Amino acid sequence: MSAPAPIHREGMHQPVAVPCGLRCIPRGVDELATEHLVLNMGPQHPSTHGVLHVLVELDGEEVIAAEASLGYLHRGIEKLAESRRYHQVATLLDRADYISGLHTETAFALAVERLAGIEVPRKASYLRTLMMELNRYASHLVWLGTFGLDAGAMAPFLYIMRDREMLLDIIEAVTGSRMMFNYSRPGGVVADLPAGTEGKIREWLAHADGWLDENDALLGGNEIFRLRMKGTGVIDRTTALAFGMTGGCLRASGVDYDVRRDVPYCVYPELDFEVPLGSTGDNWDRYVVRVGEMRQCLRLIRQLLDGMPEGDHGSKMSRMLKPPAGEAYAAVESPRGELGIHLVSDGGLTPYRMRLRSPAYFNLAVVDEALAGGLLADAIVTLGSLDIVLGEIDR
Amino acid sequence: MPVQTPADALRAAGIACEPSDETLGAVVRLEAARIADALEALYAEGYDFLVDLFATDTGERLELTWHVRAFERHEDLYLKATVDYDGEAPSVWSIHPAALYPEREAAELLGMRFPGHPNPKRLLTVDGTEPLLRRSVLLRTAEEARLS
Amino acid sequence: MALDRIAGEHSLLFIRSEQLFDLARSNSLFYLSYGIACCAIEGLMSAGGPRFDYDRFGIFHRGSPRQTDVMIVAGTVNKKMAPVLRRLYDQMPEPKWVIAMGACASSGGPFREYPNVVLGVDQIVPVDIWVPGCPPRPESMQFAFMELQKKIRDKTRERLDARADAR
Amino acid sequence: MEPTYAFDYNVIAAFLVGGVSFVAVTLGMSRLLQHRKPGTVKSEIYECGVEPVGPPWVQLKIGYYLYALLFVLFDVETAFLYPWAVTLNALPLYVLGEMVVFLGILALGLAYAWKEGALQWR
Repeated sequence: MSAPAPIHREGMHQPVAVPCGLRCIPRGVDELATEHLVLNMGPQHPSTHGVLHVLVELDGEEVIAAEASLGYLHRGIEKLAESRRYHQVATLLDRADYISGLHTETAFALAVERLAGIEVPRKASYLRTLMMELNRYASHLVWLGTFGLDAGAMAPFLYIMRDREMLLDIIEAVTGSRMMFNYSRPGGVVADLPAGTEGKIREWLAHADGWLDENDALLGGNEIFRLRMKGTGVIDRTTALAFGMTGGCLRASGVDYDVRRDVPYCVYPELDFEVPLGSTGDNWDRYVVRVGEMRQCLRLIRQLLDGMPEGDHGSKMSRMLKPPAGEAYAAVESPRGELGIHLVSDGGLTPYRMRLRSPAYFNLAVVDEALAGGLLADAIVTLGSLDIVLGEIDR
Repeated sequence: MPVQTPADALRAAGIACEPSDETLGAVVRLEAARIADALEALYAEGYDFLVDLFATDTGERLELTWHVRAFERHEDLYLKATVDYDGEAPSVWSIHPAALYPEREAAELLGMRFPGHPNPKRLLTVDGTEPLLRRSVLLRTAEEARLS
Repeated sequence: MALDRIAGEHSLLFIRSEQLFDLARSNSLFYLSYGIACCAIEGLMSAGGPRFDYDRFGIFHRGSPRQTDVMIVAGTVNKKMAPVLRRLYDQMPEPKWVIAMGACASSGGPFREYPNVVLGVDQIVPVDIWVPGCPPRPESMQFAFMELQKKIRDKTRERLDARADAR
Repeated sequence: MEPTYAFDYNVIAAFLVGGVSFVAVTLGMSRLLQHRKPGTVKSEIYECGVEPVGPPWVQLKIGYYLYALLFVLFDVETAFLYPWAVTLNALPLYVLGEMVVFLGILALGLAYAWKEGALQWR
């Protein structure tokens, strides 16, 4: 495999090709020009959250330029979806964004319902919203844990995984799987809440607040953590908008946009929740915005549990669904940002073309700007704060 | 100033376009070569956020879709243009830098070009892979996929 | 292995010393933290987490292939990832094993029809343990490690049989 | 057994033999028992699974060298402090003055380095 061409900027001092051991004195010791080291933060790296390959050009410890090279997990989810029936596509979409699969499934279901004009019973929308919020909390827990690991804090990761396991037990009880849910399909959801789930969720909710404060204190309360986060990986408002960033990263830069409130879907119009906002767009703001989102998540789950209606959960989902020819776009606020499914149908049994607008794909595009200028250690923390999932980036 | 429909704004900028209203929403079809000027005109109209850019193989031509959004008004607009296979469409990265990655991906997975792109390398597949999202490229059959 | 050259392949000294070291190796397997896709969240993060704790088996994750014994291929391997996987396998020190975790690594899994996906990791690296599941539950990953430990300890049986045949 | 002249040398010889044999045994055992299969790719540089790009021998910032130099300087200083501190109460008082002079000179060096900006990182 040919290595990607190294990034040579015009002003860069050409690296002197020196046989090992024989040092040549750099021209003009007083001028002391330094040469740039081109480094692979490659596919196999503990802190790239998957198989992201970033080519980093370093001057000593300072990152001069960075370029991401993707495709190490390109599995053709969009191409395979063109040969799957409408109720089978959810299996592929769970594997696209494998930390918050329910959001991708629900986005696809909403797109098909908008195209085919299917009316979803109220209970199904309630169940979808409840499961999406539980899934969002689990996804933010994974982010919080690995974000601590990137900054070097090993302990919070284990506490957070304990909370996440308890939450996954609940999600598994409802959907049948810890990660590949197949729960939300065009027309409704697969099953109603099994008996006793509400009790389990309330029991988990009783602990959740305390654990979140504990984890927040462990990470956010730590003075060194704050010093490392403030002022590093700054993505200002215009860069964020120009690169199409959405979700927590955009809100951290001060842009007040949340798909759940601005382009409401499911039962979000009936729920009240705030959208936390940052100001400068540095790593600390992204941290504060996401922890704020986690608190709002708990509030939402309580409201959903209280207002859960009775009724049919949309069990009659036909296998031979043939939406009319046409196109539809449905967006959902996934933990990473606006996740949209652009569905093109030619009236057949399988979608003609399905485009997954994945938030992490656009949040990652800013990596060339955000990493340049900082130290290498800050680059790793910035990558962690963007909360990228390579499954949905490479599709 | 009366709220101009995007199509009027484009016509004012001298770009031939015909709007249509489908289940998708406000769709404007126009000439692929004029997409850069169209997006510039729309940027002035407030459509300052590129949500997505992707290409579809419609059997005989490639249909490109630019999904832009007016951020304050939360209005979406879909610009569509058709390009023949291995054709080209101007790169719009100077107006929307968000288009950098999707253009490389569309160029590589559907076999077309975006002249003016600063970094036209392959994004997702290894050099020499055929354009996989074309209808002509078939998936592996059951026999091939069974542990060949 | 200098000892087998000196004391001979079938000598009891070599076999017994190797048995001792196999016992030690099987109880402290370090795996390469090389999570490709969804299996990584389940098999490396959850299984390494506090509930399905790997550390009880002496299994710990290492960042660099230079310090690992086991490579867990957790996810789909496509044509761009194959040379990287082969290079990482080559750069691991000698007594090394490979666990193909999940349907994707074993046979291409749900993405086997896509031409870009490699059908099964055993086309690239020799695989010791295949773990079914998509993704396999953390418990099945631990069962896989127990099978691997058995496989390492059985090497002594094989060497003793080879010694008996050689006689 | 009062220490005869040869006893001291025996002690040193024992230490020498003990040291050398410890190193020899451990390295020898590992060389004896290791599975040794050197390969071409195995000896190449490990860089996240991809071929390294560009030469590794590059001229780094001079700041790293200065930091290392200062560290060595003050490390040796503490090395001198230990024996002095241990035997301080058995020694006459003027030794304290000598040490203050020694520390003063080094503090002067630190102040100069600080002023010259050697500690300043960016």
